[in-house]
Amino acid sequence: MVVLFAVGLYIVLTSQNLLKKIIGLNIMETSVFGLIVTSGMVDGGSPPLLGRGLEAPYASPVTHALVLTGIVVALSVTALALVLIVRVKRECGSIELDELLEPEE
Amino acid sequence: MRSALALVLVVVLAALMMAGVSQLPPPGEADQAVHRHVAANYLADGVEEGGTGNRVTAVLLDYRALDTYGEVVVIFAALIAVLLVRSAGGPRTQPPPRRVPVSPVVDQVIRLMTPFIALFALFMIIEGHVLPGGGFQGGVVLGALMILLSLALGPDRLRGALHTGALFWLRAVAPLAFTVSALAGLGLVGWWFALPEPGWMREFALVLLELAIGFGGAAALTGFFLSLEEDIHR
Amino acid sequence: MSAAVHLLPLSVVLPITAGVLAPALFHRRHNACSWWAITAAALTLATTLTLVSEALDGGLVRYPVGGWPAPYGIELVFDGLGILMGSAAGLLTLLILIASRAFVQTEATPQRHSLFHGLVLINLGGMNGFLAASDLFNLFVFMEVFSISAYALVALARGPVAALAALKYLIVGAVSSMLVLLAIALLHAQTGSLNMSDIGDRLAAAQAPAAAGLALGCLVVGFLVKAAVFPLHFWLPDAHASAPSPVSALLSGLVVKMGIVGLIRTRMLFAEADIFSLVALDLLLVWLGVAAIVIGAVLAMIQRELKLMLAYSTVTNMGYIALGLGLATPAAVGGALAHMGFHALIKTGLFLSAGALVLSTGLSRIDDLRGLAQRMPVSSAALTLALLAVAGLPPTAGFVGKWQIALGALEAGQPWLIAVVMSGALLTLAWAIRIINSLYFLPPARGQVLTADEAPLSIRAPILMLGLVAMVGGLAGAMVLEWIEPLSFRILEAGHGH
Amino acid sequence: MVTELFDLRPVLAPLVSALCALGIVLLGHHERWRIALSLAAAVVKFALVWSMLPATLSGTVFVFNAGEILPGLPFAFRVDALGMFFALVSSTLWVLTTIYAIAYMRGSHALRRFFGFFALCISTTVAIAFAENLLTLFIFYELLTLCTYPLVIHSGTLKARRAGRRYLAYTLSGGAALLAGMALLYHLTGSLSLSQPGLVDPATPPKTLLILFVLLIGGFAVKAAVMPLHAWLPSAMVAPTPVSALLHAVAVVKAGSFGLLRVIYNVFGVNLLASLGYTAVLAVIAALTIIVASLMALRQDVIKLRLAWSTISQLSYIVLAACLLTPLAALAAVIHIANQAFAKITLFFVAGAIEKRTGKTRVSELDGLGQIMPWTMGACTIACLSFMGVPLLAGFITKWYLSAGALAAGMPIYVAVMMLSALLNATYWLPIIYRAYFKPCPDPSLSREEPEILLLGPILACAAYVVLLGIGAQAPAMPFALAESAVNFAFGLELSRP
Repeated sequence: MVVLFAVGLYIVLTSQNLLKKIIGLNIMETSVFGLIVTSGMVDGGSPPLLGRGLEAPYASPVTHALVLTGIVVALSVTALALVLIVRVKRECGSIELDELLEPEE
Repeated sequence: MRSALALVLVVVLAALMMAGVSQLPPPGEADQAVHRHVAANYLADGVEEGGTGNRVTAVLLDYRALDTYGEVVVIFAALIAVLLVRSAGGPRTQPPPRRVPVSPVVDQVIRLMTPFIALFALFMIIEGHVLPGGGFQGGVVLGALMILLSLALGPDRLRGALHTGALFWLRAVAPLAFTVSALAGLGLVGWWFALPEPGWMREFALVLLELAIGFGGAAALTGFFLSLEEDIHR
Repeated sequence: MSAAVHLLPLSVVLPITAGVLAPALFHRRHNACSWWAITAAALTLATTLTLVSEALDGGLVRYPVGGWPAPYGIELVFDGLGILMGSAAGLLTLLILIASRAFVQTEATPQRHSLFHGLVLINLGGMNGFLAASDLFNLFVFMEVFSISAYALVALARGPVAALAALKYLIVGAVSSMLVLLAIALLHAQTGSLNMSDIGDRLAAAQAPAAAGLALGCLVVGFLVKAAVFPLHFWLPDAHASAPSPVSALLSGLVVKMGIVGLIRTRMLFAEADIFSLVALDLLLVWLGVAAIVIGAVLAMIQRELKLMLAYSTVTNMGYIALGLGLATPAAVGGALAHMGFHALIKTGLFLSAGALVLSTGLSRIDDLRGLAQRMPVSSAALTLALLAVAGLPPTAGFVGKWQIALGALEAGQPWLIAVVMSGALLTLAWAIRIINSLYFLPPARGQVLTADEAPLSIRAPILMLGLVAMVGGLAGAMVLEWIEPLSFRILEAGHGH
Repeated sequence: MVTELFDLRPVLAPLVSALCALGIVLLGHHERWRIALSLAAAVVKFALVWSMLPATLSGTVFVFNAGEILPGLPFAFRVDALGMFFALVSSTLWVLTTIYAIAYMRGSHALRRFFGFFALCISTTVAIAFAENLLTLFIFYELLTLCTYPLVIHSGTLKARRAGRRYLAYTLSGGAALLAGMALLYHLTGSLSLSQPGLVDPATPPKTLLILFVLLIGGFAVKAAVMPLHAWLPSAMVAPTPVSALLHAVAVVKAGSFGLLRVIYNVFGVNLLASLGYTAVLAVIAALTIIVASLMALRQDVIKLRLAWSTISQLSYIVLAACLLTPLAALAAVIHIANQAFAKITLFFVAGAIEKRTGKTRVSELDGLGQIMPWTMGACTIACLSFMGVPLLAGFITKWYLSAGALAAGMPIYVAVMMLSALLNATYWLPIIYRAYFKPCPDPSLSREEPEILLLGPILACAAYVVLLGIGAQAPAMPFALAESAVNFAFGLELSRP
């Protein structure tokens, strides 16, 4: 999980292309979600479904709920980022950071 | 030079995190903190209080209803943000895009599969509180279906089919449904976001919420796709 | 448990529902939408104020959501921070909405009005929720609510600059959110619960100091980014300068303060757990504060654009607040909290009046705005009042915070900090005078005659009110400070009488 | 003996001219209103201040408390003897200066702004005089700086703006030092009140006392133009004459020296300072300033610059007298505030009249003016003689008491300094008189004709007052008695004078 987080962060920091930055961001997000879910896992445990004849030990439902919400949040941020990238592409012609920064400096 | 600096920073951070994470209780053991405390309580409550088999849905919609409310608001905010931020409107500069060249085979398969996918999505949403599944997952499947359809039939026909006014209401259905149920909770049980007493009322409320979240999610996904698609071709 | 308790979730749900309904109801009738938004904001303010009166005499207002008690369900708590920042958020969002009636016409195309108002209301709901959250994950969710609306609002303005600035803000914001989420994961893995005070009690039992340390580190860095404290502030100037003025007022005045609120919540959590002493954290805050004050002021001085100067001045004032918190003496923390409230007020006045000038002249560089006072007397007067306040002259609202932090520095035995506080004030005054100079005393440059006419009443009324309140705010200093007294003590000991 | 009496007048006096300033700004564009308002305000203020004189003489002290701005710091006014003295001098002179300004400024630009700030300026001066604690004093001290800034750069030329910037730089950094000192004082003693002869408790460690002394004195010294910090005064001469008259004879400079007296007598208290010995150092600095400034005045050919340098040296008289810490010297210090004010303002009026009437601004051009403007030059001669310390004139009394005080303090060296400065004064005042009377007027076109009555009136009034002060020192209604009671209060002893 940690390695994944580090890789994602590295991409976000160094990549020139805005799209790659967003992909890096997503990698980081998945690594955090991975950590949350695994922390709630139980060896040989069954999904927390009562009344279906599955017995304890159950995996912790709280972590699953957290991840669900987290994924939705990550999705929305990424969607907004993509739309912004499309807008930058249309209005500046390119999404390479170094080209973009020239005209401004 | 910049990348070297970034590399050093990331390596240092990774080392720190490794030290931190390694101290965590090893995953997989049944008796460590995560399970004992809050989770155990949710599990122990069992069917009679939670009213649902799927404890995850119980946690989502009952114990931590505010989180899910926040989440639904986030999705909605992202949707209207996308609409707000989209590059300026104005007429299409290029001619209407010819459809993405989809081979007839794929086209037929999509048309064939549509009803089944829709059914499966609905099943996931409705049965969410018993079997694994639930509002969001169902919503995503439904959204994916919409995108497939627009690929097959071409976005304009899809967009035409949904009257713009209705589109807005459809998008707002999820947060509104939640607010209504929260108010209902206040009215009936005396606390915001509380679910009515167990029994058929709670089942009904849960299904209602799941449906709302499902359609809200689907509307959001289609909204994202349509505006992106429209921008790219503009 | 009087009925007023039920108002707490209302203060969160009401603005959000109004925000959600706005695009649906009004995507055709545009100006009706702004009235809808203004009424919704006014109602939220009323709810918050009743809550404030309830909290002032009744102490903490607790609300278990959905009926489930604390560690299992989510609990909303309305404490000192809620009083201070909740009322500020409600009042200022209302004023910003009133002022934005004129701004939005020019900035956004008609059909986007309803979207703009929707997002602003959702932002307000998100902030109210963030202030009341005492559950860590709930804090994160509401943080995302108001962050996403903030990212979008920055990108409202046309043109590539705004889009790029919004994207930069988004990426940095998303990274900081991920850090916070990582910290939540770590804390949850160790203690199993998400309620902050509950985590605090159980953290010691978990005997995992390195993991707790890492969680603290992630939380602090995450919130420092959101609060734009010095080294992590680079996203702020572009975002605030390119955003339309009411949005930058919202951002500088309120959203940035939420980062500080997050920092306070983290400090309270870890102080309660007291696994390791927080001296390192305080020292970090002090040094970051000092750096922010000096560098923010210096950068503000060399700017040519009016709104960029105001953006850098936000960095300076955030530095003051961080410094006050870092000193961790009752006076300093009281000063920091007072400054949070007062600075929100002043900065909104500053950005709105500056926006009024930029809106009617279309020019944003200081040299182009020369001699504008004759053409736009009211907005220039409001801007001058707000500038004097941000510089922290005695009777103004800005003075209270600086005075208390200087006293706190003495109490903490660091007299050299007073020099920093004073130099910050002097540098701010330097660039403030530069603006006033060009507005009032310099003849229009290159003889171009400024044809700008005075801003419409819907802008002039709020900015004049903000200017006057900022100018005289200092006189209410004693009252506000003793209002905050219990809160600063609670923050310091993270009082076990939670 | 001191009975505290609650009264509204101490607030009304500054309030009156503040309201007048507001009135002028609002409806000042037509001249009739502007003159009427300024004159009315001047007279009302004059009457208010004088109405309080008999009560203060008999020992009752008027107090007005408007509640606390910051914990432990009320916004309050207190009319004690020293405050009354300063207010008396400034309000009397303000009436004369307004009359003079109306005549002098007729026809120049932006008069509405000029008179507005002019009135505001004097209201802050009187408020400083009546301030009960250092915080209220500091509020109006900073406001004074901001009100005089537009007056200094009134002409709007580049030179004026640069002078204004330098003026601001000096005075605001002085203000910052003062604020730091106040913070330290509040930290040590918990209050900033000026109502008792000594606030600081002698037990505090000497090192902090030294820092406190340097900060407070440094803050006020800037405005009192003590040598190292005086550079702003000559450059501020670029302002129109009534402004430099008001600035350098009544308002700004005197506020600085008044503040110094407050710090020495009310904050530290005489006996504490005697034990500490810091004032000896300050006395040396003041003496040096007197000598060097007089030498500089010699070299200046432009009348106004010569007056400026002479002001610097005169002000250090007050500082020197205060630092000798003996009752007699203290009396000299307080009296000199009035003597210097009246004499210096006469000279400024004369310089203004000459410039207005004949366009001459340099000393070398003054030949033969005695014939052309006998009355004006007559007043000028009286003022110059008074500076030189000729008996029967105001200047003599200060020198007399100062030397007596110096002897009492066992420092004869300062008597020598007095003599040397009298000599130096002679060297730079006599040439003016000599040129005016004993040199034929080179320019025949100038007919014998006095400047218009509105200018001449104030000149003669001031000159007459200088003479009156000189002769009638012991007369009952004269400010002398007031000075005595101020000194008694400071030294806490009963002077045997009836």
